[in-house]
Amino acid sequence: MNQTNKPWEIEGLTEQEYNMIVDLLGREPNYTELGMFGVMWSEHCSYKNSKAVLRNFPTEGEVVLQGPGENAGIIDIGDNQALSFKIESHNHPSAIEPYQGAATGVGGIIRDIFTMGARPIALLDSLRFGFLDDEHVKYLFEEVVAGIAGYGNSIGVPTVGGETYFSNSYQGNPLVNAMCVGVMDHEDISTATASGIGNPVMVVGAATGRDGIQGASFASDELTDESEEDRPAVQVGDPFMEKLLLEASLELIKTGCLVGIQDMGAAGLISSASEMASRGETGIELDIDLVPKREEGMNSYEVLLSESQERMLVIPEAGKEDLVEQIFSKWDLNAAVIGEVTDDGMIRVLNKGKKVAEVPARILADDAPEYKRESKEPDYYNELKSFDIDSLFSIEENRLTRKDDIDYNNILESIITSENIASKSYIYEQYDHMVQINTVVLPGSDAAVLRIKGKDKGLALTTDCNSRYCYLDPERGGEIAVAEAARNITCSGGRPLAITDGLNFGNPMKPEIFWQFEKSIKGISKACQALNTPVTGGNVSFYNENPEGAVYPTPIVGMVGLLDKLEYATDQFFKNIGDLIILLGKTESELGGSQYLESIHGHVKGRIPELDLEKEKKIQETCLELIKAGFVKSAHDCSDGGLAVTLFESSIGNLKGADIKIESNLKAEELLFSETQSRIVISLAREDKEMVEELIGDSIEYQVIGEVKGERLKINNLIDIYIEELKTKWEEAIPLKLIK
Amino acid sequence: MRFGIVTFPGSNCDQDLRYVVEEVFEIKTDMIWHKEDLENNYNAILLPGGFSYGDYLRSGAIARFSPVMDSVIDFANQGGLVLGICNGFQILMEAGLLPGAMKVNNNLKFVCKHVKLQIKNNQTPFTEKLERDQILNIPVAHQEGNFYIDDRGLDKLKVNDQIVLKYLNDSENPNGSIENIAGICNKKRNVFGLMPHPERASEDILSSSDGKKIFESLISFLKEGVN
Amino acid sequence: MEWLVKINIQLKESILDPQGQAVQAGLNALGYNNVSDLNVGKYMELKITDLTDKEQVKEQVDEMCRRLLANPVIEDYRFNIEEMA
Amino acid sequence: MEWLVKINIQLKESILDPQGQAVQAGLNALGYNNVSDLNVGKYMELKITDLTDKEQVKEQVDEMCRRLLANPVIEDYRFNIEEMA
Ligand SMILES: Nc1ncnc2c1ncn2[C@@H]1O[C@H](COP(=O)(O)OP(=O)(O)O)[C@@H](O)[C@H]1O
Ligand SMILES: [Mg+2]
Repeated sequence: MNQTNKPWEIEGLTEQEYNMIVDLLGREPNYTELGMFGVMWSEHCSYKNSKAVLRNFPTEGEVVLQGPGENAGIIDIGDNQALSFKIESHNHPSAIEPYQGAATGVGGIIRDIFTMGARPIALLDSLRFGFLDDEHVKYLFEEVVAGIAGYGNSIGVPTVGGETYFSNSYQGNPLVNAMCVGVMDHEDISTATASGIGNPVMVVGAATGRDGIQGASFASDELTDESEEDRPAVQVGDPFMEKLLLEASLELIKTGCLVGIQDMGAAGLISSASEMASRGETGIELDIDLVPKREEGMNSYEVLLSESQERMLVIPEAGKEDLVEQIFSKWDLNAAVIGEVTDDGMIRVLNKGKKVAEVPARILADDAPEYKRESKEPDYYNELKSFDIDSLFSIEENRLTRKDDIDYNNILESIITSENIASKSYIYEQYDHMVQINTVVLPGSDAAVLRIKGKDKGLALTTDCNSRYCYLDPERGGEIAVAEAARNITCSGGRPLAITDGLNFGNPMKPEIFWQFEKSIKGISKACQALNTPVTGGNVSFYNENPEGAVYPTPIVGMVGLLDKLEYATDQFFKNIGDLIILLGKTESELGGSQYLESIHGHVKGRIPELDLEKEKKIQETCLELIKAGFVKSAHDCSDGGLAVTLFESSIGNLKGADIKIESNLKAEELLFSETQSRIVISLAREDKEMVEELIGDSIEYQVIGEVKGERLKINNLIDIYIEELKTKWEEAIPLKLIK
Repeated sequence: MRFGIVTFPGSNCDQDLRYVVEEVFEIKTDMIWHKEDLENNYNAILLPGGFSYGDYLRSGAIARFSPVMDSVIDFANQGGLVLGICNGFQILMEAGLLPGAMKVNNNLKFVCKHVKLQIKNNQTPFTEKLERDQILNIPVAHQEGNFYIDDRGLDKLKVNDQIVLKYLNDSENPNGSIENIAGICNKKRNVFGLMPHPERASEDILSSSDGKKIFESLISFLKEGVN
Repeated sequence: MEWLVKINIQLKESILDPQGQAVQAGLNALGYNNVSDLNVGKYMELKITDLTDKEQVKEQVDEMCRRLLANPVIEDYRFNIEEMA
Repeated sequence: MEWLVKINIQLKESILDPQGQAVQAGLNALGYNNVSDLNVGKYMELKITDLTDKEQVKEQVDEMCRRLLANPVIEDYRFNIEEMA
């Protein structure tokens, strides 16, 4: 425990920040007020260390109805419908109590979506752990997955996709990011604004307890060995309560009686109240006595800062209090008036008739300082980049061994049974991914595809980030994350529309970390610009460090795309024997940062693949054209693990093998495992070949590389495997590692 | 024809059922809130999947006491057709309309995937459009679907031909249920409960449409009954 | 008068307990090889007010167990009633 | 010697117990309005062999609780050891 007589330190503020507060207020804040500043000016709520950099994101576009600034972004999808989506991290809570940490992360992001007036229709989760050889990592992994399942399944929102990667850098500091997507009609779009002087302010849902007090400041600190000791009371999620809250809130929004609605997430009541007031340029007066409490003897500080889950703050028009209560009581939920909207811009808090805090809402919500942290290229950057991969296999040796000695089948097997490439069915089979009966392309393919009931269109959803790339080259890694997400959407038959981002980094006070942060954002921005997929919101999670150091920079891209017709829905699996297989794009000698290097040689090194955004765009456009024309039977983005892994993954779905012959001057390793970007493997009926070639024209490079055939995957004279056997190994790789 | 679908707090497949019954089979439905009684003369009552009362305590245990259940029990006792899917099945057992109980899946985990099933009794209102031993591919999604019944109860199920649906074999059995049982009916054949979700397999755009036959059976039985 | 009630609910002995098996396997894997016969059940604590007679409390708790708290098809229960200060 | 160990595991006091809330509401709805403060926890029974000293058993059980059976972040445990006939 910190021993200090500087009250701001307990709240996680600096002396300078404390002096700013005194200046802004014109007096010293009292204990409760200082607590309010502590959470509102924490990194988690104020984005003080990231705001300036985040401004570089392209946030506008014809589809954007709501960019960053609200609980979630909103885009137009035609037919008077809109999509709300956002990603959120729950890394530190999940490190301490993995089941509840992950569960409440899911609960939080779902609330963000229905707060906007949208019905949540899908979840995705992006997870990072240390390798599964460690007992504690196994525990974290199992519990995080169970927590996501426990919450998402119960509330009835399907978890349709996500990604899971393993690396030592996440040992002890797992990343748990969840994304939620909701649909709504335009007229139901709601905002988190407090307006209308005299309108009642109501809290609805769960009673307030002492859960997770100061969770926001906790999230803004590094994990240490003591974290388990001085953690705030852990929040426990109640998906049942949230299901009721979701239904009641959407019913309430439909009545049109609401002026504003906001979920209570990090920093609880004080955060929701001050943000709503600040947006509306109004004030809010609250009475602590009126807040329904779960525990006795809670003081103002605790009530204001509690992070009890499954609560919302709603502001109906005056006179509609009864309607709100009526709807909530139908669902057996609390609804209590706790205050009202005022015209003086103040957050004023009363307790037992006494004023315990009075601070301008704007200062709390918007006037946190903004820092531009020092940034410095880390030493490892040039060193790792210049690693000479050819030194791993001299040309001479290679030529000799190429035919006989090196068993590429074994190499492929090692790669596909590595945690990163292995089947993730162990995870997604624990998630209800079909509830709501919209899931047309199930998890296991590039992007999930959902139908939109009553319309002939669909949604494609994905999250992506190769953090090995981002570590070796954060700028290009950021670009590739966006490009790959878009490629996944395209392969599934969708047009990429927009992204949300989950930016997970180490301590921003370290110049090398801040450099990673800046560069990643630069890369993401550039790719979003080029691919016309604006950023509609996201989340920043800093301080992801453990005693060994920072996590790999992990800027997760969550992308949504639209299928103009549902019939465009395409998966990655070969369909019919005799179909031709075409590689769109061309393989180069690019093994830097690859899965091959990691799995086979134990290196995370080298120059990561090039990315030419113009070329990327053309490949994607061509692929989508072909899909729309009805020629494409399967399409699969070629990425982690390279062409061999891509072909394997296309074979396993329907147990259809392939016979591949590629002319190439590349080394065998490069041909099979190089991770060159802007490549897609498609299959099509033989008789469509000419029309397909005509359609492609000379817009992009492509090559017919073989045909769907038999039950084996054969690539030149290098690979020859029996699909079913390897599929079993691939499926069992993760469960086997978990056996104690 | 009109079906009633009961919504319990925490039900989450109620709207899926409504969609399939109304949009795919064009049968009128009423959504019945669990605090109400059955008011109309329904041809069938459907209890949907989900997590009624959060599945707290035991799945279906608290929902079984929802006010609506008294009239559902009356309806069933008078021979009305009642279909319980997943959580609906669990509620029917808790309510005593079907025998047995659910334990947690053998691997203790929630499981969501398509499984192969086999029809064991096609002489019920819910399966008459199917062949005996016909194989169906329908998804399951549950954590407590490990059907248990004691030996005497099992014998009775067999003697009365109440085992309607089984998982095809041990490796298709996702939960460890006794004798691979996936769905059973009562002695009078008017109450049917099953763990798999036929409503998730009733449209061609979804991965399987094998679930359709269950609804078709029910509807055709009702139509012929009327004639 | 206030009564503190403690209730234990367990799967019947003849019924295989998947959770108990899993926990026991977990303990054995951690090296606790001398552990056996592990069962997992539920434990509840609750307060009852408004009754003065312990027999009445007992009757009520028994009824609550039979009706809701335990499932007689697979579970046994037992309970214990203490008078609170 | 054989030891019978009974372990109770419950959520710490300030931690939300959604299950307890729901069960209590269920009982209240059934008319048992005099029931309050309901908590749901876990109960385990297990056998330990190969140890002769009760203190050793105690130590082992405590360690097992900390390492696997309970989650010390949100749960408290207590246990009871009996020598078996
Ligand atoms: N990485 C980011 N990129 C773009 N916008 C961001 C990013 N991080 C946060 N934002 C935006 O900042 C606002 C505040 O975010 P946040 O604090 O995560 O919301 P919440 O209060 O729901 O947790 C949101 O509108 C969010 O979309
Ligand atoms: Mg929010």
